[in-house]
Amino acid sequence: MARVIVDVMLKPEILDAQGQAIARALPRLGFSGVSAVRQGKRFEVELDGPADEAALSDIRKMAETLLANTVIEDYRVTVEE
Amino acid sequence: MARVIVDVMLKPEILDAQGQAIARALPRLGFSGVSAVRQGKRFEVELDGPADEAALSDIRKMAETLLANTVIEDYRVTVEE
Amino acid sequence: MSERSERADRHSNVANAADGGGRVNPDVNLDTVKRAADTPDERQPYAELGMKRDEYDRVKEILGRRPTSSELAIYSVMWSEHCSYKSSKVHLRQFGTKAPQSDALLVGMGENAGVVDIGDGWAATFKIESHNHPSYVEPHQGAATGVGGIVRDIMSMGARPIAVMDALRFGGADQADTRRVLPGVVEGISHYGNCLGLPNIGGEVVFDPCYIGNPLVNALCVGLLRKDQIKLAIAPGAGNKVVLFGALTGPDGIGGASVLASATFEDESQAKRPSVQVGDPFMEKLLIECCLELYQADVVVGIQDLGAAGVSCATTELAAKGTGGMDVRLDLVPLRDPSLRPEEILMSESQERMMAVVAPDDIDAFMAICAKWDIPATVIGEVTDSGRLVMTWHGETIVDIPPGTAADEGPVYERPFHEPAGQAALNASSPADLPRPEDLRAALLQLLGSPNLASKEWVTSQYDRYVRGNTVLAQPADAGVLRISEAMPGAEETTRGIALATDGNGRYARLDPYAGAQLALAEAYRNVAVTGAVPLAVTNCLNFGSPEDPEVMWQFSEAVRGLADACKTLGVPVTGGNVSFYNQTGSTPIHPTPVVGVLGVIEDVAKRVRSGFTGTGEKVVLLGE
Amino acid sequence: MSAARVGVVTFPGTLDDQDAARAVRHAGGEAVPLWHADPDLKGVDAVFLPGGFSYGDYLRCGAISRFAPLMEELIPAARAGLPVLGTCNGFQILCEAHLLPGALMRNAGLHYVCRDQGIRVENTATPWTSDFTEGQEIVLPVKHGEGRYVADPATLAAIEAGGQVVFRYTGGNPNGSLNDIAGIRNEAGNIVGLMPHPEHAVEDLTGAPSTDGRAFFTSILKKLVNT
Ligand SMILES: Nc1ncnc2c1ncn2[C@@H]1O[C@H](COP(=O)(O)OP(=O)(O)O)[C@@H](O)[C@H]1O
Repeated sequence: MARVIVDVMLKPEILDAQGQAIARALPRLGFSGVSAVRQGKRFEVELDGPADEAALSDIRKMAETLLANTVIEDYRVTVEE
Repeated sequence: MARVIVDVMLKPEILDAQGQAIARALPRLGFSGVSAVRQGKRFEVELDGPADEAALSDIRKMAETLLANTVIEDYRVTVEE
Repeated sequence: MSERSERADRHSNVANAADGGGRVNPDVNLDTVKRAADTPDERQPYAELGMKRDEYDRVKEILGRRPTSSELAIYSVMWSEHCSYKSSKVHLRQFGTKAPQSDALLVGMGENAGVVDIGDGWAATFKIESHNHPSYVEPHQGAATGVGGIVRDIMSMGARPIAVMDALRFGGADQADTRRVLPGVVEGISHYGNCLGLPNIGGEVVFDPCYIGNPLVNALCVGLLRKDQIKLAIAPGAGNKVVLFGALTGPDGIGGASVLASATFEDESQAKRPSVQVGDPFMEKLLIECCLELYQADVVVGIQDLGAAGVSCATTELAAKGTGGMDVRLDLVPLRDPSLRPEEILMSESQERMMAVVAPDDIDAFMAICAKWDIPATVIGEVTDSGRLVMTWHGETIVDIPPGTAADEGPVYERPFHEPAGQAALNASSPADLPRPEDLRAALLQLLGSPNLASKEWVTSQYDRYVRGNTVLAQPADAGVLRISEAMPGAEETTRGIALATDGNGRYARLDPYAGAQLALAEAYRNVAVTGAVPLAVTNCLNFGSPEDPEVMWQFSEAVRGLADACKTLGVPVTGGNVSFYNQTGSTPIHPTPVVGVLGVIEDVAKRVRSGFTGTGEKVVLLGE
Repeated sequence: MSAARVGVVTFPGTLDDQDAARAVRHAGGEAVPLWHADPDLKGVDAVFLPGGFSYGDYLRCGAISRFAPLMEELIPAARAGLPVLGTCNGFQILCEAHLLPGALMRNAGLHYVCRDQGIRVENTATPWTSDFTEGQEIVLPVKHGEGRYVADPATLAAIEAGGQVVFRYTGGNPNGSLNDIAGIRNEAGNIVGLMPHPEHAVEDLTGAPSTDGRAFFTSILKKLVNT
């Protein structure tokens, strides 16, 4: 019944074309003061049971093999309170 | 120099084809105990200045008009510590 | 710095472009030409960069001193197998020496892509290239950037790209890694090509276990241009400006050209794996439209795309083919990551970049067109008649070389070759020795169910075959056909069309590389001919194992000999292509896989012939033996 | 009589603009190029928003384009009755600009799909569909990765009840659209958006194996000439 969040972002050295396109559009839309935008993915994973160590280790494996492409992306797992 | 996070998720009533495809694939990959997965977007917005009320109000407007399509998506703005 | 370069400062439309002063610049470690002369015995990592001892010694001989680290970066990428064709050159010469006389050939091998005359004042340029190793490491980005790279080659000839094709080889359809590689590769080609608005008019999908650790992703692009408007990669005219335009330079695939393209996937090389290149098809689409407008405005003297060896390749090749010299301020290269060192800038494989040579009077017009398309553009240097390529970094000279020695005078190897040990036994085993199937129905069903014969619609339905509205034939036809009257302004009067097909068969080539290469050509040639088009020219992508393996080298030399002989017999010249070596897992090479593309012209495209029966009562005739 | 003038918009990353212009010319109209950065509709009588990947389709398809200077002119003009047709990316832009209800999402199959698609014409009371007959079955190419039409239940019920569903997929839904919706119109009927590509189905020699797309262009030209 717990919810675990997996955030997946491109590694810093990888070109984030999406983020750049958004950042370039902002001034045109009247938003100033933003120096950079990076776009990534957010996964909300609902567990049947608690977010105990076994479940988290499973989720880390899931992030590593399925949710993130670790050649170009980093991920972070957090438990939502 | 602050970083603000905008999380954008589909509204609960909208079919999340990507999240469902992941949830369906999990048992095949040997993961059990997950009841649902939802996939959304995460934006990391770097500000030139501090994340004060004026900046946050700007970012909320940006989320409302650009980063999220409020016809199908909800968003949440948080300041990263 | 000279006054000249200060003027260059103002010629940039890039916000935050390096201004020569604002960048973090930990120059304590800067390896200048002066320092290189003063420290002749400093150990340099030439071996780690894929260079052999004697190659390194030759660089020292050329320069009369040890190279600076920036110079080493340039020579190591330019002399890599990928850029210098050092193992294949001696064989590829046959394509020239055996070439049939052809009036249609406007630009032959050696340029970014060959150009052929297709009549009525129009010309077509086409080329096929591999992106095999990157597609194994990261299937989506590897395949996507493969399409991006070949499209830029075509753009750099002065043409509008008008279609793409893709010839793919994967491991067995039921092998686990094929599940990872195939969808990613198809998605990468689909996303990049579709985003550019280039119809995909054909290709191949072949499964064979020999490709499981080394898939083949060969992408072809064809472009159209007026016969009198061919652009070349040259930099003539001292005083002309050198402009870098397109995406910013980041740490993409650093060392890729020498490490990725010439190493195998054995474990120790994984550690050296550089970050992969990531493509931005949106930027490339803008770059296409921007280049076409630049050509239209006639403000480009010479142009070169930035491929595997990035700035190193573009500067050395442009300078070598022009007046002979070039001054470059490397610190003016606009960066995505401000911490990049000069060596890294020289080796970066960031995508969607081009380099142009522009007359000083045309610079303002050039910059205005780039600004219209939102394309960052920066003057980074100037053509000289010094005969030297000189690069500075914040005022210090870090490169001073004769550009031709890097671009054209790389090492050439006559690698030893001999017939593979098992070749005779392999050929002795004949299908006649196999048991006859007892149940023909079961045999037929097995054939129909085999992935190599099954419908390829899962792949082709992910490609846009209609965009730009000129596709006359695409899947399921054996050759793609395009009309050209509406492909570019001014072509309205012509009724002509072009036809293209790619073919190859690694299993035939394994049994007999000489005949296998010829069969690939014959099939592509037939596929073009049956549409009603006259085959005019050939491109090829030669996918082989390691050239250091004499058995592979034999396969290679036989395949090239076979293809050159067949081209002579059929009367079609090879206009360009690509060699991809080191396609192997451990010491096991893939089947030798020459993939051949043929381009033909049809005088009245409305008369093209479709495949398939179109009505009852038609007579069926079998031609040939 | 001067030809009716149909504006064809080009954003950075638009791909089907030349096809759209060609289709307008084939039907006897004048195609007027409109550039995203010029806030000027050049006095056109109708506007075609063609397909493509404007701004690379980054963020969401059509999300960035709808803020283009040209759109600042187009949005009020469309609200005031200017006939506007958006195909594919153009449809996405119209939804993002809230000129049409609902949104277009990633195909349910999660892949880009290019195929010749059966479509039923459900509504001919628009300036773009008057040359069709209601219930007519046609074939047009679809080619998109994000064409799944969605709307909340109330909106969906309202557009169904109000005759705002203009096209439905037949013979298999390519993307999982709700109610097989392929195209819709606004309440007034002057704005139409659809995922399929009429501009790729106007010639015998090229494009899809049908010329069913022609009726879009003959419809609008008749309408413009007669008013
Ligand atoms: N990778 C690909 N990209 C584009 N088109 C392809 C690809 N693979 C196959 N096709 C096209 O699909 C059709 C069927 O291919 P295939 O089954 O290999 O036909 P054949 O056996 O007649 O060569 C052909 O038109 C071919 O060009």
